[in-house]
Amino acid sequence: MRYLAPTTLEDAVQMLAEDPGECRVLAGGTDLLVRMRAGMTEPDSILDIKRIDALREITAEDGGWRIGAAVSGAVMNEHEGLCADWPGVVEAANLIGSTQIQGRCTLAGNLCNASPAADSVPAMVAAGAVARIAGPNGTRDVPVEDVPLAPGKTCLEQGEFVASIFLPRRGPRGGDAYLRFTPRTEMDIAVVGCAVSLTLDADGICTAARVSLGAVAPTVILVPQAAATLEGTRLDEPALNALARTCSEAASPIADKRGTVEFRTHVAGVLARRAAKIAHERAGG
Amino acid sequence: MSKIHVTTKINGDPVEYLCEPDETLLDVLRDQLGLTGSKEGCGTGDCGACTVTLDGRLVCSCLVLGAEAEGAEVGTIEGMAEAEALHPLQQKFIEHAALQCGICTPGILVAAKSLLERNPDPTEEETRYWLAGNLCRCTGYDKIIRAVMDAAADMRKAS
Amino acid sequence: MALDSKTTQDVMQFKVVGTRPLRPDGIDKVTGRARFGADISAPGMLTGLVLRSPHAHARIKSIDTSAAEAMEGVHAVVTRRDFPERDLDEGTADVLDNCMAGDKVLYDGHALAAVAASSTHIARKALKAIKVDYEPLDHVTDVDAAIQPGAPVLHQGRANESVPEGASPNIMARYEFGHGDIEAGLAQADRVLERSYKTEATHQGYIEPHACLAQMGPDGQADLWCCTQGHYMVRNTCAEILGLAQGQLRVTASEIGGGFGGKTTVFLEPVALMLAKKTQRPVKMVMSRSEVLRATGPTASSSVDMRIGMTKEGIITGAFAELRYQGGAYPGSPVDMGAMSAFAPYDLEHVKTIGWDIVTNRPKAAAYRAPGAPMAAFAVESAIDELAKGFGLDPLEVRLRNAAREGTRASYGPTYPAIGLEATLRRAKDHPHWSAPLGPNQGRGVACGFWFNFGGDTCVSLNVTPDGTVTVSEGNPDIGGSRASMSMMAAEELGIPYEKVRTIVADTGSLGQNEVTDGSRVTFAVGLATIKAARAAKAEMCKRVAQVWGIDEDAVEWKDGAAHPAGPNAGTHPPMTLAEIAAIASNTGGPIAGHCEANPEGAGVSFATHMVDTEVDPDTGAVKILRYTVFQDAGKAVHPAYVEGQFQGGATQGIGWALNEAYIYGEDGLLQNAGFLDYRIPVASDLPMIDAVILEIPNPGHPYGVRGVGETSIVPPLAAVANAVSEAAGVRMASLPMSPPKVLKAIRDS
Amino acid sequence: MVQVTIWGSLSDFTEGAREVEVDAANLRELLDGLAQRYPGLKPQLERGVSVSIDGRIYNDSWFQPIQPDSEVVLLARLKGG
Repeated sequence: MRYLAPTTLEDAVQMLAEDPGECRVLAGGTDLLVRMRAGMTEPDSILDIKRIDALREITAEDGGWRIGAAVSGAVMNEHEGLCADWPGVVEAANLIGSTQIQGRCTLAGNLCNASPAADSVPAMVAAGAVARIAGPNGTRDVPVEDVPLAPGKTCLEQGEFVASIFLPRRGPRGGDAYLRFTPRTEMDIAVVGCAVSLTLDADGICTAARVSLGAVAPTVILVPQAAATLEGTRLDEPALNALARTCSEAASPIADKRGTVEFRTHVAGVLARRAAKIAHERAGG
Repeated sequence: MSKIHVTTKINGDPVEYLCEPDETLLDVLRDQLGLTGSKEGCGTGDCGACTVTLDGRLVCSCLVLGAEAEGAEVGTIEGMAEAEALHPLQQKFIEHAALQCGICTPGILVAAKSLLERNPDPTEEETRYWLAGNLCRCTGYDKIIRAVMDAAADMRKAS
Repeated sequence: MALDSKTTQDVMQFKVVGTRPLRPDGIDKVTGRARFGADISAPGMLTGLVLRSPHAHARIKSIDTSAAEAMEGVHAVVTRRDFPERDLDEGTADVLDNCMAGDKVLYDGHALAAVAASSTHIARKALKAIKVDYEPLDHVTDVDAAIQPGAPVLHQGRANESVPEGASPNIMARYEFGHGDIEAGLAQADRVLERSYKTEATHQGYIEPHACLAQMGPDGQADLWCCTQGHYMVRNTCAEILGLAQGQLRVTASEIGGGFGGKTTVFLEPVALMLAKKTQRPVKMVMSRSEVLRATGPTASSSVDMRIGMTKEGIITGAFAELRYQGGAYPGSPVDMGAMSAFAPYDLEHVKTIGWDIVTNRPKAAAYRAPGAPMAAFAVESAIDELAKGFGLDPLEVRLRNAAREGTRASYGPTYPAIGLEATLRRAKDHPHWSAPLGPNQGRGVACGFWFNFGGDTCVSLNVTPDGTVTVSEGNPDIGGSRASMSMMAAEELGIPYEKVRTIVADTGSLGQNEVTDGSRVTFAVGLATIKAARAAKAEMCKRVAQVWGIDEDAVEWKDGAAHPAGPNAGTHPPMTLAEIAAIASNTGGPIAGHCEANPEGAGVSFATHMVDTEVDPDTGAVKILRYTVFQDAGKAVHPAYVEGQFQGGATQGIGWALNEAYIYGEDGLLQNAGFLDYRIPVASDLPMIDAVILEIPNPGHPYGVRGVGETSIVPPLAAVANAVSEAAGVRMASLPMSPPKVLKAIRDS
Repeated sequence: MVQVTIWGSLSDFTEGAREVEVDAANLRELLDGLAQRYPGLKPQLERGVSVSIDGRIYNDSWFQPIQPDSEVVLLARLKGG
């Protein structure tokens, strides 16, 4: 096995393209190293992207924020501007594992792991985040919801990796929130996750919303019909009831060791209602 | 598989070692450098017994490659006391009987120290959440939380 | 060993016992210096790894190790064939079969081969190169399914004589306890509650995986370093399995990173010794967490049917429980302990329990803190709670009305001496927790618990050094601060400061046989032996001083750390301190020591009452523990901080068992949650502070009145939490764990 | 003679009696006497039992004295964690 640690994006792309065997990109390593240890993956090379300065930064761009693929949850949590604009995304990232995991885990890694239960992904989807994918043919931008295709599978082509995540301009009277359900208060995988991002007009009417659900389908899903239940409303009880019902209807979960179909379906609605209220409050509603 | 040469700093001391590309920092610390204070309880980042700091950040050393420590500063439990002087947290852990078997203690101390460096006056809830990644099976956490809060109070008075 | 006929506890004014000194191993443990099982290495050491079954149940048709053995860096491969054919007793034969499968693998994770190689990498590759031809067999993992007609059979003809003809071949033993006439008792009740209860298997969950380092010479002399609750047990078991002389195998116990019963047997040790024998090199073996969960001792899962009758005044008129425990793939679930302890807290005229020991395709159950009792108490205490609340009665008052006292005939037979149950109940009733207000969706639960405690073989050697300090050598691994307690008891007896005594855990070459650190026995039994060793040293010192003063031995008495002249014929002599006596030991007959080798019996039983407040989220079924108080009788708390620690730790393990911990098996019979992510032990943010109230009702069987405290604390919490959740959720929860999906379903179905 | 209470499932081997009498002045004599008088109890006695004598529990001590009026109860061999 080889350990590669390029210092520029160009080198990283070239190394990945030229690697003769299976090469795995190492960002925080909190998934990859666990998988390697369990024998679930035996890469020939590991490409550590943390020595690429550009990927370790959070930079302002077009009123939004570009978050490098090697930026850890802990670093995001300490970034005031990001926390002010996208508290739901930061909170979601901070729900990934323990304080120790926070020191390592990244949005890009959480996305590329392609788990339907990934905590940060619903929040990114609700936020309308876009992944910038680097590869031998240059870079391309893909909405986050289009990156995971199935559990453990992404749209990344051979030689490609996610270099950064872009969170768009928040704008005034906007708010987002992410909630997940876990049996323990910490150190757990989401049994259900839900993120809501919304914008209000000056009268407090919701003008735009995005709602996404985690762990209720093979991938994190964007639920436009749930967003529609909020748009044009003040998030009053009937709207929240409709939101909850729509989210439960949109859920098509499996039963596994972490939860039953019935539980996940019901709790998807419960979390949606609760997350919407938090997002609403954050938007000044 | 050829080994990688790593130059790093551990508890302030310059250290060089050779490691396999897939060897974890925890294995390097324990098996090569004799720093067995960091423990392996799970190998998957779920128990916190291997907690160290990497450039000041709290990490599970079982989820860091030895190669990643190149040019970094690593802090382990072995570097917590200064000569004969225990860190206030170490002293309080003994005074409060905050350990029974003691296997989780090094990881919890490293994590608690990091908490108090960032937040000298944490609430009980903040302390509990910060330490949620450090499993203890003996104590029910009660005396651990009390020891951390008490150490924080003493350190605030001293500073 | 004869017990002390007169106890000193009533008249004794303790100076050291009851204080909270710093533990002797504290600095080592906060600095990372303490050496646990995996922390030692040896020159030329090889790494040993185990190949484990990927099947729940399969016949091993063949194992081909040739490719693995041919690999560069592989020094040995062992399978069951390498172990000598010996005439082992049934229990030890099962232990061997569990360490290294014979003709069948009986559960997912069952060991069937092991390799020793020059690196972990190579050892891993070698495991993959071992070719095993399995014939998969049908499997069963559920305790009730295992006794259905047609269920897959693990062992033919292993049932003992207690099992009736025609019973399921997966039933290994039957137990029945109790007295009176159940039907007559139930007939007197105003209500008879019939309900079934289930609990899932849980793991002890110690944070330190099993680890050992073995070496063996061609002369059969061997050394083993390991983390265990009993290195003498390890020595004896390994010697028997391998055909070694016990005296030739020296076992040294490392610091132990938790055990809770799970390290009272062997898993790796005989295998490591066999690899060391074959390679003539030191071999180190360390389990991964997934190996720990797949292949080391969980406790039994249980299924209990209960019939219990109560008058509207809250008097229990009759109580019957039928308990089915699966103990994994071998006989020996703790159902006998469950059946004996179930109704132990109550004074019952008509009581009966039946216990069935059942095998399934799961790892061999190991002891877990008060083995067998928590599941039984869950059923009993839930039922009493439901009846009490149904009559509108105060659940603490109902327990007081039925509480066992001195003179009560216990449900398991004997008549109780002085016991502390009533005291814990009264203290609970008077505690502010009991009268604190509750909010919406909140509930309060109480439950009682009982445990036997025992003694067992114990050796202590106490040596006085030339400068007048004292060393105590004992043979029981220190799991929760027992070295501090031993030093305290030695200091108390000798009348010297605690700091002058250092206690160590000696290897098997240094002392005689010692029972395992289990049964809450250490502070009781090793403490007793320490006191006796100190008394022997005192007697010797008095003898020496009598010689110096030229008076009779009995004219010298020991007080406050010095020999004093006593009685009319003693004359006047300035007292001689321990240090002064030690300094002239060479001149008065040589080194001074006291020792005690004994099998202390008469450990006192112990009772506890737990109280807990919970809040249930009615929309998600999530349960939050808001407040928790433990009331337990410690006899005499030697080091109260570590007694509190036992109470808090036991309560927390019980909370985990009640809420989220469970072995989850798939249809394929494979364990689905062999890691700390999905085997969910409580984390710091799940819990409030755990208040510990120590009661001291002296145990007449111990000079200071000490009772074991380690185990009782895990008995009540399952039911206490269930009673609180049931109240908060408005629906009775009779199946553990009370995971959110289960609680939510119960709420929505109610 | 000492009266010994045995647990329910052992009464299959004592002609149904839950209380049996054995001539014994100590624990060893008690266990030997039981095995002799009720051979069906032997397998269980060999696997191990604990014995409560006047409310105190004994596992091994052969020469623990037993008085004729002692309360003696046979228990399943205690286990611990």
